[in-house]
Amino acid sequence: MIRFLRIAGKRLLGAVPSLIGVIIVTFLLSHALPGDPAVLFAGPAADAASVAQVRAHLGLDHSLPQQFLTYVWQLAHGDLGQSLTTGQPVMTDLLQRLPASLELTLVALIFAIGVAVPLGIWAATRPNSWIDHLCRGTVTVAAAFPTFFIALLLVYVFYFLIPLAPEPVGRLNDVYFDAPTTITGFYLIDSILEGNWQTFGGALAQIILPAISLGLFALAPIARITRAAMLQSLASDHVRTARACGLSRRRILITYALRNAMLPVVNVLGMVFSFVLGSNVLIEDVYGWPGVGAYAVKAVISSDYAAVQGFILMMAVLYILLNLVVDLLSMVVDPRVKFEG
Amino acid sequence: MSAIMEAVRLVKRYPTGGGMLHAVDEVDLAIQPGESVGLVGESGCGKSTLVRLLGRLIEPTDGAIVFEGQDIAPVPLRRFVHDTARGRIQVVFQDPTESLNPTLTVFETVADPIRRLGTAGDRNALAAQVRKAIALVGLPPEMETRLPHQLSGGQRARVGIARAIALRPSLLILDEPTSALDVSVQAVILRLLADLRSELGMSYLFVSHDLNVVRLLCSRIVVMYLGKVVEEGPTEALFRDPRHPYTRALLASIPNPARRGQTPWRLEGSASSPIDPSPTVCRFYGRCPRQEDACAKTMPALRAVGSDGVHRAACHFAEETSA
Amino acid sequence: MSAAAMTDSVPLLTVDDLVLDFRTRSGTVHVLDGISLTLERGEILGIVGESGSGKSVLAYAMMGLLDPAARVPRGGIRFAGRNMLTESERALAETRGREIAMIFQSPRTALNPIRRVGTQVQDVLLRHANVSKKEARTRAIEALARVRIPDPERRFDAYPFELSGGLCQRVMIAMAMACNPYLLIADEPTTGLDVTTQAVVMDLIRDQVRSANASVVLITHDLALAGEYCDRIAVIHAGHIVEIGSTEAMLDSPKHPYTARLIGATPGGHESIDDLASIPGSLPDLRRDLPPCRFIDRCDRKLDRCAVDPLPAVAIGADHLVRCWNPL
Amino acid sequence: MSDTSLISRTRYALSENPMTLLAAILFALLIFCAVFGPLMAPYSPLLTNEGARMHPPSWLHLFGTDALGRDIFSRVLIATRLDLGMAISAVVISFVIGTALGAMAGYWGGWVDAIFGRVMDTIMAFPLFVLAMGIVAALGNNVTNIIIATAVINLPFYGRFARAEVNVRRDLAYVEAARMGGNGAVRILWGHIVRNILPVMLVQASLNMGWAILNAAGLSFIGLGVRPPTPEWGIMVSEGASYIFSGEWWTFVFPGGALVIAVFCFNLLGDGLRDIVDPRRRT
Repeated sequence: MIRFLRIAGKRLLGAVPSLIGVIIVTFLLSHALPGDPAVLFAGPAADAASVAQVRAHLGLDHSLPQQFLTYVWQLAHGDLGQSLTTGQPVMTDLLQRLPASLELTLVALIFAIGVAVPLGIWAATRPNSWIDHLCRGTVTVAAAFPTFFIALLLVYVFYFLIPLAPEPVGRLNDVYFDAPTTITGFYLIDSILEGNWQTFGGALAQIILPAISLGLFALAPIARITRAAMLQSLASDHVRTARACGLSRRRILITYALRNAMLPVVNVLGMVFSFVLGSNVLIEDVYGWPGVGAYAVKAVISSDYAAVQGFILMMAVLYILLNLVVDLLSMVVDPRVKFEG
Repeated sequence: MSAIMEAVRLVKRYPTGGGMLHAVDEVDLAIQPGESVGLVGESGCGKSTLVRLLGRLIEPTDGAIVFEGQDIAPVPLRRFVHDTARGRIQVVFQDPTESLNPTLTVFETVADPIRRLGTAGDRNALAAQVRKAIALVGLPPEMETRLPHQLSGGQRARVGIARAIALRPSLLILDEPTSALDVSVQAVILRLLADLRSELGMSYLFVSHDLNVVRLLCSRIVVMYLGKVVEEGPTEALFRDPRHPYTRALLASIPNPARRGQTPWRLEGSASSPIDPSPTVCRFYGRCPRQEDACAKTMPALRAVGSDGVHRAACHFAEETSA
Repeated sequence: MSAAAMTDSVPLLTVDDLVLDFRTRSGTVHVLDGISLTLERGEILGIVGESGSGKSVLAYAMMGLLDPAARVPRGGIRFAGRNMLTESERALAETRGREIAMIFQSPRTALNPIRRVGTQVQDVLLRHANVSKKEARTRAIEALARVRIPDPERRFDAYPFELSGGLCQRVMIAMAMACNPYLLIADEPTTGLDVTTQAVVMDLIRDQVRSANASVVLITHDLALAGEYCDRIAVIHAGHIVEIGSTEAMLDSPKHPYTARLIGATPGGHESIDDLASIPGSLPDLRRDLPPCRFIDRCDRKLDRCAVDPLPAVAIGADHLVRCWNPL
Repeated sequence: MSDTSLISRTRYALSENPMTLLAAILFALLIFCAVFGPLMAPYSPLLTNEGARMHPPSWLHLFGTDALGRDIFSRVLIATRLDLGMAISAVVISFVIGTALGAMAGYWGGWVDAIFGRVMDTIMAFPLFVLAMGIVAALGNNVTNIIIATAVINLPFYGRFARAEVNVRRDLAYVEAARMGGNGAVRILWGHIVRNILPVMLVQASLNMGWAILNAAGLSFIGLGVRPPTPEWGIMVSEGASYIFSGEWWTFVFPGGALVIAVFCFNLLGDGLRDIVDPRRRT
């Protein structure tokens, strides 16, 4: 356990360079690129004097390293600047919307893992059977659908054509339901904690379609790697040993094959996270989801720089944290990682 | 007679997380012209590192490598690659499958070193040299256009040898050249190597874990243990009268039907760590059947044990002949 | 099999005229053909052959661990009253690890890399020995101690990557011998190990099975190794057992030209490189239609009938059988 | 790889997985559309027609018309060149730069590798689509910048792959043998290592194409890069999305479908190529 904590600490430190890199890149994206942010901030109608004023106000008249230090100083104080569109601090805006996006992302991931891992195992235990081909075909097709397109299709089919799903108006249709009091910020969890099953049902109904839209693309990588890892594991020398020792089929399949196959699966989760987090941007708007993704899209269109920058930074930090979790998870699964670390 | 290749206090250390790994530790080794020297030791004893040092594939940490009268150790690898000496020291690698570029034909494989280092002028001269090398290792000419995956294990081994002798090196280092082959093929390759040596007058440094193979091919044997040479001497003397306990254990471990049912003393456990080993403790301490105080206090030096002066061992009790 | 090899009791293992093919995309591979042998209790039998001779497949067949692509058109394997080729997977699983066990080459990969080695021994005991978890642990530690693993309580919790190859092979032996099986099949157990470690591991295998009065089938390419440790040796060439007999008889007066060549090509026991014999040619392509004698293309003693008549089984002495029309 | 074995492996891969053949046909079709699309389109993609707004699919307008009365079939057809062009350019850029940098980092190691690793880590520290969005937002809203952004986020993909492949080969016996034979670093890297990993890298590129298409289309969908009225699949889906609740499905289904087919084709093609080039990696 102490060893685990020590290595966890080491990994946490290992994320620091990534964090520094991320901060530098977000800074460069706004400060060191062609185009004058002052002109943008001042708006299209501004004259030279007000542009200069804005420039001084934003500190853009200082040297680049100086601007960077100011930027880091502000970050350290949780200051991501002001949003032009909402007029609020970007930090406030993002924190307000983050739970919605996180909830959606996590539900999508659970959906993807919950479907893809069993599918992959199933296919691996019957390689080259029709089941295997069907699985492979299905996930290949699923992977070809752009997230935003699948989102539209699902709304069209399950709301417009066959009204099974509720109106895509965000996390909860406030005509019928009241939002649960904020405890975790996740409606599904908060409503359970409150014991408000009606709200839970309402929130669940709202989240199903967007979660499927987000998770569908992730099915393919997870299912494929599960299948491949499981096949490799089943064909490995140590599973042969387990069979030669007469261990039961169940024990061989679960303790000897599956546990070993989970390693590569855990490793692709990082990539899947990257995708699912990024795709929030594409589908939140379609479902009227009040998350950071929709916020970022609006900010991009209205050239709200501070907001875009804050969003990118927040997503990167989130992603680094998620990867850290993946890392720790793989340590739990594989003792070898601990010793290499 | 001056040695064709002489390593003087050759050292290779690698930095690792826990300290310096002493892969090769102050090794002296001389190979005379036309001589065939066997190098044996367990895996991890540093024999592969020594091969790479002498073959000039890695830079030594310290020491000299005198080849044909010149110290080539100070020449950086980057420059040595184009040196004329490069062609005169060649290595035949262990796994004949891994040592051939899968996309090159037999002809291209053998022609590569001639193109880079040889003197072949035009296309025809090059082809003639390649064909000569291919013929020398006993491959039929129609194999020229084959790719490695179309060859048998024995044929691949022959291609590897043809590539190494194409430049007529004076020293050929053979790194376990037959360990991946079946006995029937091994026998053929060993005989081929013996023939090539007398035909081309090369010196051999023959690395193997199989003492029986070394015995057949080499006139002198060097035994390594944990980065150090622990015993060296003429093959017959070493087999008849091993002076270092490790050599004895090694000889006693060779499978031998005549010993059926017996259980001689076995060398158990594994070697101590090669990372920052104590300079004052015998490397074999801890595994040796007779460890005495002296073994933990001073590192035994390699010294002559026989009257001939060529049989040398690094053990405090090397003078006591085995029963 | 010669009648003399049979004792009063039923042999522990009988392979009777076994024919085994692999169906592959490039045709049917005739891996084994007419394999017959018996194994008595307490006996160590070496099966020696070059790579591709079918010796490992024979070992797997004995365990009932055949690839799904394998077909057995003829013959059978009986072990302790069971037909290893026709029993259900469930029944075979009961037998494996309890009555018949196997160890493999490259012991590091043969052990589960992310499971503690002691737990892997414990798994076998829990499965077959009908003991509590705690008891299984105690017995697993005992098993590790029996194979002379130093400090077995501590090593119980080690992972394979923390142990040397030699120690991993000892763990494998401990696993295999944990339930005192009647038969241990060792498939090239020392390939990749240092020669000193090889000697230790082989001694250990021999001593373990001797004390348990178990039998061993040792699969190896090294005739000298088989010679040191086996009571009897079977030489296999391209899916045929060409000669089988007591170790002395096989090594001192080999009857099959292939055995003789094999002995001649083994580096030990020769004074000069010029004495080292070679075996011309290579194993035949087992996908083709093969002549009755599969050594015919490599043989310098072949007769006309070798290409026509089915292989004979010539008994020489009490316990020595050669399948050749023109034995030495 | 000999010709015979390549042919036999191709035949094997095709018989084993007939979808690869379908992919090859689709690929040919896509390339044909990209090259000849503008010549074949029945209408001008920008031609608005007040009298033919929101017509459902018919023989006159195979895919119907949009809110401005433009022929969706012509627009989808003509967009092929732009969508594939963006993806292919991005993949080529990241393939060439990524492979070169990765191979050098893998071969030389040391500080070259350390810097390379840091840069790749930094790119990978972002959710990739978010980074692409940021790059286009910062560099400016045009097609070139979509290509640059897509190339940048794909860079680690090739870089790391090439690095790993070179790294395992750098000390292989045949590479050491090449060193013994007097080959310098550049010759070894190119002639003996990269040439051997090129087929596998190309498979990666074809697997990556689908993703690059999705990425470029995704950026247009949220309003970055390509601007209306340029015909582009992502933007057309985005425009059609407004009519989802009035049931005019053809406005987004056809351009979306084109995207699906293109991505599906490249994914299948990559799988098939992998089966041929590198059967071990098959998943």
